[in-house]
Amino acid sequence: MLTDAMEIVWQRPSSLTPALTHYCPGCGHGIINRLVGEVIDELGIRETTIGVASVGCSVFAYNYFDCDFAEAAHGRAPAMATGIKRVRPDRTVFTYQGDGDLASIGTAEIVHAAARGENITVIFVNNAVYGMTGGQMAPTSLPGMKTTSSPFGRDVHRAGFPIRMSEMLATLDGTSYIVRRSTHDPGNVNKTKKAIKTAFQTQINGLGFSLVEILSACPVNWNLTAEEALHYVEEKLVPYYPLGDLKVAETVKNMSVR
Amino acid sequence: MLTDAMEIVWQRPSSLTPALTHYCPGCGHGIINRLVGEVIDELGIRETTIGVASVGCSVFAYNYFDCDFAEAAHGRAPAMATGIKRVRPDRTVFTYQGDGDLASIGTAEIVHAAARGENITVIFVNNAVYGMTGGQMAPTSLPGMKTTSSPFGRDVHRAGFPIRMSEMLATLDGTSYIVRRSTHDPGNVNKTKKAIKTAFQTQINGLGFSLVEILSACPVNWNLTAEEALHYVEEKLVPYYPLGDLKVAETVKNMSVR
Amino acid sequence: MRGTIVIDEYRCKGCELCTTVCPKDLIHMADRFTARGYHPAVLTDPGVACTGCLLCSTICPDAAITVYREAGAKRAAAVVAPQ
Amino acid sequence: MRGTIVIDEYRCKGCELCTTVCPKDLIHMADRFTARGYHPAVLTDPGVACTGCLLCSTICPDAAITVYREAGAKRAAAVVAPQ
Amino acid sequence: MTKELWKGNEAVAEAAVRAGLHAYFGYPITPQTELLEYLAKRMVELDRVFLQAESELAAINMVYGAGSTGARAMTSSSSPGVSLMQEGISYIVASGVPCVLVDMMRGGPGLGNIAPSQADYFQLVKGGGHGDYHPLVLAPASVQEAVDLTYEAFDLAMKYRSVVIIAADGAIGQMMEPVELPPMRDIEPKDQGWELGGAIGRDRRIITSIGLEPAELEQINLTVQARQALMQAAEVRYVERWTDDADLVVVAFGTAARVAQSAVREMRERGLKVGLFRPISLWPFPTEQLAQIAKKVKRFLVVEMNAGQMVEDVRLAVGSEPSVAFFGKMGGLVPMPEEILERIEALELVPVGS
Amino acid sequence: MTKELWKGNEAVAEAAVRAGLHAYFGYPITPQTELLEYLAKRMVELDRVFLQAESELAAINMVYGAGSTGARAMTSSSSPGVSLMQEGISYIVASGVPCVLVDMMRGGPGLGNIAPSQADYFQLVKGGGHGDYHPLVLAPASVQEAVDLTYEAFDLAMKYRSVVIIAADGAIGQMMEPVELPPMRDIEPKDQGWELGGAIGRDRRIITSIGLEPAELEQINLTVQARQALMQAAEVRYVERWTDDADLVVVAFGTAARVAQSAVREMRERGLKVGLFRPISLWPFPTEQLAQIAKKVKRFLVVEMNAGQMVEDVRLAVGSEPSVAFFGKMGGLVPMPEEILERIEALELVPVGS
Amino acid sequence: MHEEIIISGFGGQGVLFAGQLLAYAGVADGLHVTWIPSYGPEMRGGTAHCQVVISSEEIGSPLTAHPTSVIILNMPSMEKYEPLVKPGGLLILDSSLITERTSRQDIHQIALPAKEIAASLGLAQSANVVMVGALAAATGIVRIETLEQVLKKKLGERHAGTLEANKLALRYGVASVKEAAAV
Amino acid sequence: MHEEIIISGFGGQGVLFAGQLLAYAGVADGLHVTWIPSYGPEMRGGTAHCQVVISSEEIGSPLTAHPTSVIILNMPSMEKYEPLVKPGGLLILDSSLITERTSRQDIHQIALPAKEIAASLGLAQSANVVMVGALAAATGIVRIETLEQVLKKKLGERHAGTLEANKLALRYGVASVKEAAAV
Ligand SMILES: Cc1ncc(C[n+]2csc(CCOP(=O)(O)OP(=O)(O)O)c2C)c(N)n1
Ligand SMILES: Cc1ncc(C[n+]2csc(CCOP(=O)(O)OP(=O)(O)O)c2C)c(N)n1
Ligand code: SF4
Ligand code: SF4
Ligand code: SF4
Ligand code: SF4
Ligand code: SF4
Ligand code: SF4
Ligand SMILES: [Mg+2]
Ligand SMILES: [Mg+2]
Repeated sequence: MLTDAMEIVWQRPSSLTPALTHYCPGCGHGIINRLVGEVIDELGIRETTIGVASVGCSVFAYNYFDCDFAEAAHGRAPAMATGIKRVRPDRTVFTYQGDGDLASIGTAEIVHAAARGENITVIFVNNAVYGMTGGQMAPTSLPGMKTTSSPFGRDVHRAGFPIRMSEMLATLDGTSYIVRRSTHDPGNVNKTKKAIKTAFQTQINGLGFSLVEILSACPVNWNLTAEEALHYVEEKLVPYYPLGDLKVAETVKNMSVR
Repeated sequence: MLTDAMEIVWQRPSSLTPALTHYCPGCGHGIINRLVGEVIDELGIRETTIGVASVGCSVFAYNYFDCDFAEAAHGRAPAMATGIKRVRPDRTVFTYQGDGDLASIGTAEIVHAAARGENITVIFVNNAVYGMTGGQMAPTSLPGMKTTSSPFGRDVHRAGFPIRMSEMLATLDGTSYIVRRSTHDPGNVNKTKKAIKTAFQTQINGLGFSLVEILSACPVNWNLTAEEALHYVEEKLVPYYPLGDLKVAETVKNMSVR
Repeated sequence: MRGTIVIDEYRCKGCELCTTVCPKDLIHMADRFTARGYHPAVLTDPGVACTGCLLCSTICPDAAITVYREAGAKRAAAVVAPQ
Repeated sequence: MRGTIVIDEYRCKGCELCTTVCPKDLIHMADRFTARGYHPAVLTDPGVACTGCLLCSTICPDAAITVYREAGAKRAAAVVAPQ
Repeated sequence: MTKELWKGNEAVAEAAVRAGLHAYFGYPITPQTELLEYLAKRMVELDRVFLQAESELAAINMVYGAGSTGARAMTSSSSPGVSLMQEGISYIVASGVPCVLVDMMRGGPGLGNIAPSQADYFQLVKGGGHGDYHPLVLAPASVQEAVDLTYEAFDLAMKYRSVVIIAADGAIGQMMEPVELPPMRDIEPKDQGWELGGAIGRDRRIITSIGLEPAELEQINLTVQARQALMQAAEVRYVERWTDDADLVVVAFGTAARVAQSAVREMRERGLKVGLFRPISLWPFPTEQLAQIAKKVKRFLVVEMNAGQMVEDVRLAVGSEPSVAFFGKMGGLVPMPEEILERIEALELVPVGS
Repeated sequence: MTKELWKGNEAVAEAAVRAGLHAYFGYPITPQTELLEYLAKRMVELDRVFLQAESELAAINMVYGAGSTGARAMTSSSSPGVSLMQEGISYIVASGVPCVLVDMMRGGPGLGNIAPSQADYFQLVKGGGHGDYHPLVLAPASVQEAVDLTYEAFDLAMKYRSVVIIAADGAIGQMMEPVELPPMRDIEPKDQGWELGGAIGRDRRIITSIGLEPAELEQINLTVQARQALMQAAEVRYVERWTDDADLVVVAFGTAARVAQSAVREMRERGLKVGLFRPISLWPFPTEQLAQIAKKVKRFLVVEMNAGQMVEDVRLAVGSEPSVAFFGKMGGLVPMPEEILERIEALELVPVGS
Repeated sequence: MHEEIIISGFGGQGVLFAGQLLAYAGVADGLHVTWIPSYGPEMRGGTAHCQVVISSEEIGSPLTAHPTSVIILNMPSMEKYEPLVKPGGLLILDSSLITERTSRQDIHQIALPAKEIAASLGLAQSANVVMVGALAAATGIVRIETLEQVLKKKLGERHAGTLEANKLALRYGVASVKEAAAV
Repeated sequence: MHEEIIISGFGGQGVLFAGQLLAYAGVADGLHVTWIPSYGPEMRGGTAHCQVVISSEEIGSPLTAHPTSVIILNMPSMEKYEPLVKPGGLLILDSSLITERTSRQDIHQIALPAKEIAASLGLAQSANVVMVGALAAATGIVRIETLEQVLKKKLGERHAGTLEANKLALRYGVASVKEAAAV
């Protein structure tokens, strides 16, 4: 019961536009879009941030963030962000990429942006499928996982093993902050937000390449309810993609945070 | 002094054609071509082997090996080899790739062939430059290394850090045998040969993806004599790219070798 | 601590996630459809049990929930969400 | 153990690597040019010191060196190169 | 045989299977994805090769490899994905490797949208990759025709050692129509004298596209040109309707042609002498046939789902004398019969007998 | 001002620097590499952005990003590398981002060779990527002209928010010629109303190529077409020589044109009325100008270093009445003046006064 | 005989299935048929629709700007397609979901409470089948018996249990047209 | 004035440099000039060559199939280019490296021991300069003084020590032509 004595303790971040998203009910992108918006709010960098959307369900991210945005070709967001950041090192540049985009077609671009230590932030949304095109197998789909392009379940002998991108990228000297988080319950959502904030701060402090991999639900393509989908994240994805800090450079550990 | 009492203990492998190579004097490709030829000889698989050359100084490898060969587009040898091997699983398929080819433009293809555990063998010749195009910086060029595209020495702040591909690929579940060897003296040459043999045997036994990274001299583009170039490999490359076994699957350790 | 929430029905997509996290079980789905064809979530809090704990707003994928608390509860503390 | 080598001048590119590894220092570069414009390596072994140790052939990038040993030296052992 | 309702994407996939498709490599992209999804099931059931590649770039190079062994290999995609294949296509043509590519075109340029389009005519027909080459490009106007052309495409690819492209669009991929499927063929792999497979009891073989010496590369080009000349001589395909006595001929391919046909039929019903010419082979283009028609017909209307691309080839074919009008829709818009009618009306034909 | 000897690749690089090049992204490929190498030094000295990308694919997308900020951005490559850029070019045009691409064409298709070629005319001019678009394509015939066109290219790119392609070849990239370089310009970045840079005190801006609704995408296409119409109206460039009284006009661009010019000059010396028409802008093509000439001239000979590509545009321009002969060399072969002379002779012109 | 039909509603209302029922029936009745869905991200959230053309002639365009019949299952679709129906054409709407009615005098309108009818048969999801019955009866483009056979085939073994109820739904649709005609 | 020159030898014999000397001199003398090297992997091992065109007229093709002059520094180049020289043209060869001579009656031949001459000046690498001197003298296409200025500029400070010796090498080349002419 709303009374005069009450004040707002949480509301929609002002870095998000009022636009309604096209995401399905229960989609993790909704949560993650919001978290990025909150972090941009808290850091007060809306006006100096340039986002780069990828091709995937988040392709319209530029409609949802109230900052300058570019929409990259499928997989090439890190290259496009590199082009932007090199010319505008004074701006905060982030990419927002799905797992098909980043871990499949865009493998070369993310590996090299990381190796170069490009001073950008990558929000990597891993929902273990190609959401936008209708739930095909992604490089991140779990062994045995049934998708529209692995109708008998992912057969690792034919289709290979899922790629743990964060572990792989963490081997590169150029990287400064690489962590994996999840969104399957409010506590993890909050941890994710903190990581996103650290990643942006890494960039703002000029410390180099930062990436937050976020496990995220795609209820529609998993054929689950939103609630079941969060359980799936917790029970299936997290064991295969352990949460934690894959790489935190000393410089990042020691950085002064606002 | 050749006498009647003498017999040949070493001669040019018969899996190599009589063609003269176009490699520069002292080029590591010459040694490595020969080692592959020796291994093919020893395993008796010349007739059942299909090679895939990459774009780089080894682009004409198909002229030097007396077996079926394809010449791939720059960076795409692992994809082309995948196409061949999937259709002809009964054949031994190997790629022969330079570091520019494999670690730069072909990053996505090598990562995914490895992640899929493609049952092919990759001979990865790391000479820390783009040899064929005249010595530009490669992803593997050392920090501070002067090349034709890093005239002031590789500046890691602009151009990023060298990539240790083998370490990176070894993080992938799909890989079975990933090792790094060198060619800077006869002892190391012999170790390299042994690794190449193990890699081919890994494939022959159906054990999945094998890759031998080989540190190799490019005297011409390093502006060194052939002898100095071997010292450079030993003194500069080996410390940055430590020799050793990055990944040897249990199945490979236990395989019966001919 | 006393709180409440306001659900923006225009944004709510009826995913039901908020209903699964409310420790007081105060949110339920309405039978009716919104203009966009979803059953919206509604707060049913006759006992004024909502603490403004932020769990529902934290999980909501559509930023559809605004959370209020009685003044006096320290603001700063509120903005930093619970771990 | 006695051995010798035969250098195929047609293949030799004069890189000099063989000269740097021969433990007996038996290989040197000729002054003349080959048809392809290189100074070829030549064996100079007046003392019959070559052991057929395979070091030169192992490092030669052009597979230009054939190595011989006196029969009796076990063949199999010879083919497996030294570590 | 009774016809069954099939979705275009799935029917094309099944036609390829029946034509002996040995290996498929692809990457999801709307409006082509059901083709890949269908094969994900079907090829595995048949124990043939299905592989979802990491990208279109990888897919075309996998096809390059599989095709190098003489196997019937295919990939499919839609416009942006096909742009990523241009280097690979150029390599494949240069080295004479047969393969089939299905392009379910969508709206461009850029990310564009997923609606049907014909805006990649130039890319497919003129050679979007580097160097001199033209793939064999076949444009179906119905699901049945897509099936028939796909079925035949593999033989054509083998015969001419060429890339054969099925140039369809989102409408044909997504549409269901009654279809009669061709019989399942067993493709016996036989030695064709060029394919890789291991040098057992024969000289080694090489698949390459290099000719370092210009004279060498000229030879490679002459071989490519010679194959193209054979295709030009034997593979021109088109459909003519009501052109015999026509005052005006509408020229259109694929989906645009079926829409145009509705309009043309209506015109005929109104007693106006309008004909339809539908190129099926976009390359080789039916230049001669159109030139013949142009001897009698002095007005043409080209209808395309783009800003005007095939119209250049039509103009080249009919010469400068006839008038050639163009009507196009961009951005994934499909023209409606009414719109085409309007354009024809604007050309003011005189009804028969008046 | 005295001329200095410059190698084409380096001269083009320096011209770009002087035109205010802010960011360069590229990947080595012969015969273009010296351009990249030159900038590796020069840009770093000037504290501007030089980055060797991991591939041409990455390079064009980096250019896309840099160009999105309104900066003068460029990449360069040669044929196979340009094939890899086709998707990116399509995106860039669709979203109206200005940039410059230098293509030092080499022999294709496939890996081909590194010799000079013009076999990518179709790719560059017709749009090798998906969707309806034409970049502005400028073809220099000398190092000086390459410098001048590159210098201007950046302004043109900005003006039309288009991709501008310098379509040269290995000969122009590798050759040294005396050159007068243009002055160094200081490019003050000024707000152009569309570029990204942070939404400080203004509404956010978006660079995108999506139009999910066909009507939306049609709008994007109409914008692209409108920009193209402006270019067609204002940017047609060509050189005519001895065409006034010509019985035969040789049409050629770039390196082929300078070879042709030797042959034409010799013909004139022999008293034969031969002229030369050299398109500089390949797109927009000088269609009108050729059409004018075709009113008087009834014989054309098109010379290209390919199997015959621009010849289609020439035919479209001159109509079906004049005869249009073609002489081409493939595989990286450059025609020799003697060969062109022979072809002209074969056309049996009558000397002046006879 | 030539019908250009658009069926439109929210995703999940069985719009595509309804179109396929008609398409399969058309094939079985020996007619020319095309069916084309809305596809891709459009499906998320928004409306789904499909277009079916059934004709005794070869079919030109599978797409239509001015349908001869529409089946409308939600409000946004009503707004979008009502104005587009060809003069003389037919608009069928589910009156349990849509309160509005057309004011056009040049088209026929059938409003029937399909969702309620289906619910009364214990089939929450079969409003679409009711509507198909109505369309078939009103246009005569396919035979009702054929539709029943198609229903049987499409429901298959997995949903065989609902076959009879679905047939009833179909017949309700048919009947409601006859009633309307009788009025 | 119009010369189409090919200079050809092994990589490392200064073939490209020799061509540039002529090209720079041509520019300094106010002539039209093009210089184009062989490039790319061809350079590895095999022969290197460059083509220089110097002319009082605007230059068409920078490439020539039939050069008016060639400088030949090794045997393979002799085999390749000797037959191509234009009738009336000039062939200059380094007789210290090449034993063969042309049998063509329609071209001029100058054989001079350039390598030996250079070696005698303590310049192992300057046979190319000797040859350039000979070509300039024989064709008159550029002035010897201009070549000396170019030499100075090109050798720069790093090689300034060898300037005088190189000038001598050039003059030797010039002189050898005059000798030949005197014979
Ligand atoms: C070159 C190219 N290939 C394919 C596509 C089709 N496509 C669009 S989104 C997508 C995958 C998206 O998956 P992901 O990155 O995981 O994002 P999600 O939708 O799951 O968030 C694909 C393959 C495309 N647009 N461009
Ligand atoms: C698409 C494309 N881009 C660039 C090139 C030019 N190119 C040829 S080889 C090469 C690099 C080779 O380097 P590496 O792989 O390290 O082999 P190396 O020559 O050092 O053995 C490049 C960039 C090409 N052929 N194709
Ligand atoms: S398909 Fe999956 S990822 Fe895409 S919007 Fe729907 S739930 Fe989200
Ligand atoms: S350039 Fe380097 S890698 Fe290439 S052949 Fe010469 S030495 Fe070998
Ligand atoms: S704020 Fe907490 S208590 Fe209140 S409704 Fe939300 S989850 Fe329930
Ligand atoms: S979580 Fe948000 S969108 Fe989902 S039901 Fe609750 S309020 Fe609605
Ligand atoms: S075999 Fe051994 S001893 Fe004999 S020459 Fe070679 S390196 Fe020297
Ligand atoms: S190592 Fe081989 S190529 Fe090198 S000098 Fe010795 S014999 Fe010749
Ligand atoms: Mg995903
Ligand atoms: Mg290398």
